Amino acid sequence: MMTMIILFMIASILFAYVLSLKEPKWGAYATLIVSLAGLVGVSLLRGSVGETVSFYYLHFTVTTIGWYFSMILLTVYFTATFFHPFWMDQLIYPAAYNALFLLSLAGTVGLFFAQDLMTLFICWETAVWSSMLIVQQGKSRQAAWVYFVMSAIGSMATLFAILLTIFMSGTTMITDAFIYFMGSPALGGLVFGAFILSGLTKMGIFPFHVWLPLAHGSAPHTFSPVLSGGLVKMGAYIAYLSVAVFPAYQVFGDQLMLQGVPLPIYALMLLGGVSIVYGTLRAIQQDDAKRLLAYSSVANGGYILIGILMLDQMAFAGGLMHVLNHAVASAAAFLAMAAVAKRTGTTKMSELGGMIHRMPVTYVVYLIAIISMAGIPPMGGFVSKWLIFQGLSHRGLIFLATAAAFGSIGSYLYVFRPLSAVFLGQLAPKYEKIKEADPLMLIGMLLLTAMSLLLGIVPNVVLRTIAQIQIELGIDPIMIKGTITATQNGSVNMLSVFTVFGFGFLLILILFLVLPKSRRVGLMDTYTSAEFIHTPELLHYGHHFYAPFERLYEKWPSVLPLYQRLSLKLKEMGEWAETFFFHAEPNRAVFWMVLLVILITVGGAR
Amino acid sequence: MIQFAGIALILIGIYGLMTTKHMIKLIIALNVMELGANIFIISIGFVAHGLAPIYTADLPNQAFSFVDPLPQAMVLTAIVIGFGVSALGLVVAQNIYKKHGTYDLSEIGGEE
Amino acid sequence: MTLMSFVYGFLAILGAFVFQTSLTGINRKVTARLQKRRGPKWYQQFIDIFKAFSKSSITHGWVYDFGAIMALGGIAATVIFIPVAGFQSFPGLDNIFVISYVLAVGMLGMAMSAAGSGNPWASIGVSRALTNMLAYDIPFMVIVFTLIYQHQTGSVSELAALQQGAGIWGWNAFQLPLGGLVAVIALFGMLGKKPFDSFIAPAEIASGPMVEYGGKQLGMMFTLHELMTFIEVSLILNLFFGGGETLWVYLLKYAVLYTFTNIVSGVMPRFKIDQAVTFFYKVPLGLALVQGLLVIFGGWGY
Amino acid sequence: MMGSIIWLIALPLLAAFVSVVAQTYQYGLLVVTLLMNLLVLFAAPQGLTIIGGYEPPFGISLLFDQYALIALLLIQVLLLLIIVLARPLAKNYTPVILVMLAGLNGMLLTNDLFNLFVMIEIVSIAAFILSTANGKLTHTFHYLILATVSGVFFLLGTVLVYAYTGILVVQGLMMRLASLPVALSLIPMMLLIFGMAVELKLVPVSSWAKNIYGQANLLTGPIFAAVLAPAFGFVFGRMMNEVIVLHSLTGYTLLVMAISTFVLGELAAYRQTDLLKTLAFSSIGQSGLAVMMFTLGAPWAGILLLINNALAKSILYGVATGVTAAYGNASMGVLKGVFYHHRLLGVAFSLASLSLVGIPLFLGFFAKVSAVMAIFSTGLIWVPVIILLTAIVEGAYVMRWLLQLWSPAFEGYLASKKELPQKRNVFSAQQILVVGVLAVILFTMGLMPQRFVDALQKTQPAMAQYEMVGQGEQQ
Repeated sequence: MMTMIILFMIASILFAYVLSLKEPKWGAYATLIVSLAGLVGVSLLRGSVGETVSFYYLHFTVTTIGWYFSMILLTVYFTATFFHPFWMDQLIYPAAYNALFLLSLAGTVGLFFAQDLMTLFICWETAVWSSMLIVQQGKSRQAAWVYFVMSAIGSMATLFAILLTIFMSGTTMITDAFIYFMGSPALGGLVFGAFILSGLTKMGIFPFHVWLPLAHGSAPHTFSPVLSGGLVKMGAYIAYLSVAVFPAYQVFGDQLMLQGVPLPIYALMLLGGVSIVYGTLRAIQQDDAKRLLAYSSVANGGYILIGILMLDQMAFAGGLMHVLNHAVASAAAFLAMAAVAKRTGTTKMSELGGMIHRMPVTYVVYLIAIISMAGIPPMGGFVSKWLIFQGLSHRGLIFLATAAAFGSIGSYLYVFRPLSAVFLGQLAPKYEKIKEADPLMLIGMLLLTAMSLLLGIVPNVVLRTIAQIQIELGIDPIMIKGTITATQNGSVNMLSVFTVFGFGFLLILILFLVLPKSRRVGLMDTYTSAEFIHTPELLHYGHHFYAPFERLYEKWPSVLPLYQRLSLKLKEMGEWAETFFFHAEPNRAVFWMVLLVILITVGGAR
Repeated sequence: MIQFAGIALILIGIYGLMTTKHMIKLIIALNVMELGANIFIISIGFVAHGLAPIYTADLPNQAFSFVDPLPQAMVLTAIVIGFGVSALGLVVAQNIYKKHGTYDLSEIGGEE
Repeated sequence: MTLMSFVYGFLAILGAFVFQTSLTGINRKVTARLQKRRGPKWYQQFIDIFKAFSKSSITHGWVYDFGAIMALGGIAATVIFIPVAGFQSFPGLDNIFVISYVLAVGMLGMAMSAAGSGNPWASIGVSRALTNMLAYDIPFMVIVFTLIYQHQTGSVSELAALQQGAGIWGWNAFQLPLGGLVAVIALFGMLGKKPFDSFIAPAEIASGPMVEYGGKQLGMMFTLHELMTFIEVSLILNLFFGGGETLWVYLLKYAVLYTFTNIVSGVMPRFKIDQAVTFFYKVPLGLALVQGLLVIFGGWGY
Repeated sequence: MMGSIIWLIALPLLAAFVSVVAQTYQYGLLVVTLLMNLLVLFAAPQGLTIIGGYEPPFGISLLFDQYALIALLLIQVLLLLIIVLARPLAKNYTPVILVMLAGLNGMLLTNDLFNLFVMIEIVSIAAFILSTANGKLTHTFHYLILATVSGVFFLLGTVLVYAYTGILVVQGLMMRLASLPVALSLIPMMLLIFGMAVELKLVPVSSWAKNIYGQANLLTGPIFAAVLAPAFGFVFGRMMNEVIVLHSLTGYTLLVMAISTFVLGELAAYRQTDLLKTLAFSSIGQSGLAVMMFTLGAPWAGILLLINNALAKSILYGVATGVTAAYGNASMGVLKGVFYHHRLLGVAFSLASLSLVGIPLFLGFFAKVSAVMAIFSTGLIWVPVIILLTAIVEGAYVMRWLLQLWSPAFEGYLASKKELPQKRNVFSAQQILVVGVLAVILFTMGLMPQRFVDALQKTQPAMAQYEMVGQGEQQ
């Protein structure tokens, strides 16, 4: 089965490429069919956990966690492909786009099923560079470049850790190799820190987040959902490996413990907390909807990191589930923005408005997505955030809990921003004529919407898999009884919550219908304090939505300039080297050579 | 003694290479350096009161007092190579002169 | 989950509405007395609401109505979750996070409906309301985290029950005085009472999110406001003032707490919205963190 | 008749003389010679070939083993492809290329230290002449002076080795030298190292490479970067295996030189805005990495790096010089988006640059991994850190170029066909085919790295005794 999937993937990459050369649209449909086939194929692997297959120098094995992550990724990839046929004319290399899309898909799936460390790294890098080449077909080359460089920082650290591990332990198997560090906290700390770095960069954890808004904001609209919903989650898998497979809690067992968390892990969690706060604050500031969503990915990456690093009954389950919830919600939100951009040509919130009157289904998709993203019941995002909160308050990690609370409430602010500025408010006359997104696109988006809703109402479907992962890791599994999700310090029945919510809604709906019917008036027919304004754009509140709040931190330094300065410093060092050592004068080189000869001779004579 | 002469010549050559930017002078300095190296090599094979390394009838009387022939062979080759390089260097220098009207590298401006 | 649960739920909504609306009416009189006025009749609030319901109204599109329904529906559902004197229509759904997040559905619906009206004043009001929420909720959440850590339960009714039986000193407000103070300050923010009422600010942004409402939508917003007040005051009551052993004790405590906020509010000036944020992040958040650290690392409260 | 390895040197020399006379058939002669050399490579038996009947240590002998085979094969194949690629230019330089080929083959085969010096000088002189094809004579002069000075150093080193040991046979010379007192062996070793440093482009004597590589044309670029550079690398590898005894002083100096070459070369490449200059500094850096590997006693990693670099650079230089010639300039602004018109060249270029950086699925990755693994076994954990940090810089500039070359779009906008540069003719179909063949070779090697690495690990000469830096003096 596994072999078939791998061969199918490789064949389909070539097939999609050749087909796209002939006619880009066919290639786009090919990506749709291929990713659907991949989704079906991988979902069939659920039963064959433990099966291994070697493909040349790559070794794969089916694990529950790998299956779980692959399903998430494939879902996101699959739904994004619904948009492909409509975007082929915007790309200058459509064939390359389709082929690289499938290559990155193969890379990510391979990553989750990797059995040995080399396979892990190879798949990781393949996914990175292929997605980088896709990002460059969007609006910005700089963004693709920053994406690659930041990823490279993480990848190289991880490569270092992997090679050191292989060298030290003598085995490449992921499950066996890390055991070596049980007795050596110093070396283990080095490997742990280096290994998780690629996960941190990929998830956009605080000082490494700079690529994320750039890349997500300027990637082709069809690929931003994959970046945010899919590829970022590769980082979560690395975080999982470095805390669950790498015996981090045992290795750091004799370190300073803070509420049961060893200091190195706590430090990483704090970084996650900083990401939550930072991502939230920056998201509130953005004017471009995609950049806003990108910063929200930074914040949500923080939740996932904290959750996974807790490695306990509640927050760990929450972290893993949040991977899915955020993937689904974020992909849906990005896709909705893509649909808007397809019709209007922009994602700038200050230029849009009133889209709900032209694209109501897209609006609903976005609404459900942000409800889930903000962690409001009855959508999936609530369950995972709730589990993380319960876990944090159980351990008494108060600073992280503060950050989590801030990110949670802050998310109301930023997710409401596009809702209000893009979909609600005044409709500009220039968008008077636009139509609802194409039905094919709507199918893709509505699939995700349905998933968000289902995850919120019956989260136990997913939590069952997570509980199994927890059992495999030997930690207390999350408790599931029917529709009740229970933890040590609280339980929730999402189906009941949904029912009660529906009941309340129904009551009020009846009340509303019983009361006298309202008269429909235009949007411009509003109370304006006796001012007469006839331009809808002027009546649209889209600029600096949270101006008073933004003013409080607008002068805070940004991180990107630090990296720019570093890059400049490197260039200066290069210039320095060029002047000193690569100067086009024979005399200097002779001087250096003679100087060294004399130094060595003198040194040797001593 | 002769070794020191060789080393001195090498050092003089290096001094020239480090200080001048005149192409002809650079080639001269290079030649001085090579000369020094050659003298040094010869000195390696030198045996006081040694004979030419040719087997003759009265060989048994002078056993173990040959001059080592190998360094001489090396020097011959090295001289030829040095000659080739100098010739090439001079041609290059002359062509540069034709193009730029000067032998001084600093006047041509090495960068671009 | 039986049919009776739904009936009880409906009665809870109705009861909360009647009780809180009467209390609002009484408090309008109290405020008036503070300002040396006579004030309206105690049932004036009912009159206002039912008058609004009966009037003809306008709508700015489906999301304007849908948002209002979603807001009031969400808030009504939240009322059902609130344990009143230990009684719950649906047992087991009173997790503190569930309550505070279901509350957000109502908030979101209201914001959506207001922004959907196309009136920029409404949007400004919404932006201020959300900012205000970001300000007061963080210190409150920190205290909630502390409570859950201390008692190892997230259930509101259990937390309330744990305080009972030891008299006044058993209340969390006295067990954790800093936390209690923070919670009361946060309550002012939640209720939009002065000094944290800038999102309504009738003088500058024409009564905030509500600016565009009239007729039945306005009536629904009034109802929503009453129910929301009930939820918020009940939450603080249950978490910090021991809830109530019986319904009457509960309602009495409730009335005292609400009237207290109203009286204090009556003599307060108003923060600008960014001042409110700065204030909440300086004083209450600091106090909450100190309280939390004392509980977690200092073992206070065990 | 063809069974002797000596034909590898004799044939090109003969052809060189003939080519001077028979001017019309020059190019054909070159191709035929290379093809015959390939035949000889496969026909000749491995082992020691003694010339003129003098047993070593008295006569000159040629050592043809697995190591030499790989080096020779690489060089014949690459040179063949390069002269087909740069046919119009190669025609004018046929005798020089033939002499250079003889010198290269001799350099890789010879088992005599002085003979090695002679061959290096022959190759150097040929390289000087070849570099005049760039049309920048001052740079040739610069190169000439430096290479000759280092040649003198090499000669002195050779002579001192002879003076102390009495033999010049490369194979096993290390054993003799190791038994010398440090005070004696230090200076000849140092002189030999500096004798090679210029051709290896080691800092601080690599200044010539910037301009020779940086203003190369379709002929000189690939030949310098893909033929000469690996050839000298292989020779250095042989020297490290068989001759040079590293003391802690020379060892650390060499290591520091190699590391700084790698780091500074890549940093200088990072700031370039000229494609050819970037590639020039990248060549300098890569050479430093390979030298590092040989220094630390990991020849197979060094060989892998050399092969990867040679193949990648042949493509990169081929495409870069071709595109530069067609579009008039190698600057970022001019070459923006050119690959839109030249898809196949672009794909080959991308493949080569990904492999150069060491990105998985390509040969360069396995080279880099074996390099790092080899260094771990020496116990120097900080060296891989430097290598991997520098690899980030390397990846950064290579990717910057790739992105610019592929995308004609302005920053902040989607690409549209309006911004594309005017299409110019870069390569004929035949030349594109050559680039394609090179790319296929590189890609195929990346597909079967394990087999390849295994084969390379066998090439370590059995008698080789590595001297680890930091493992103390060998008296």
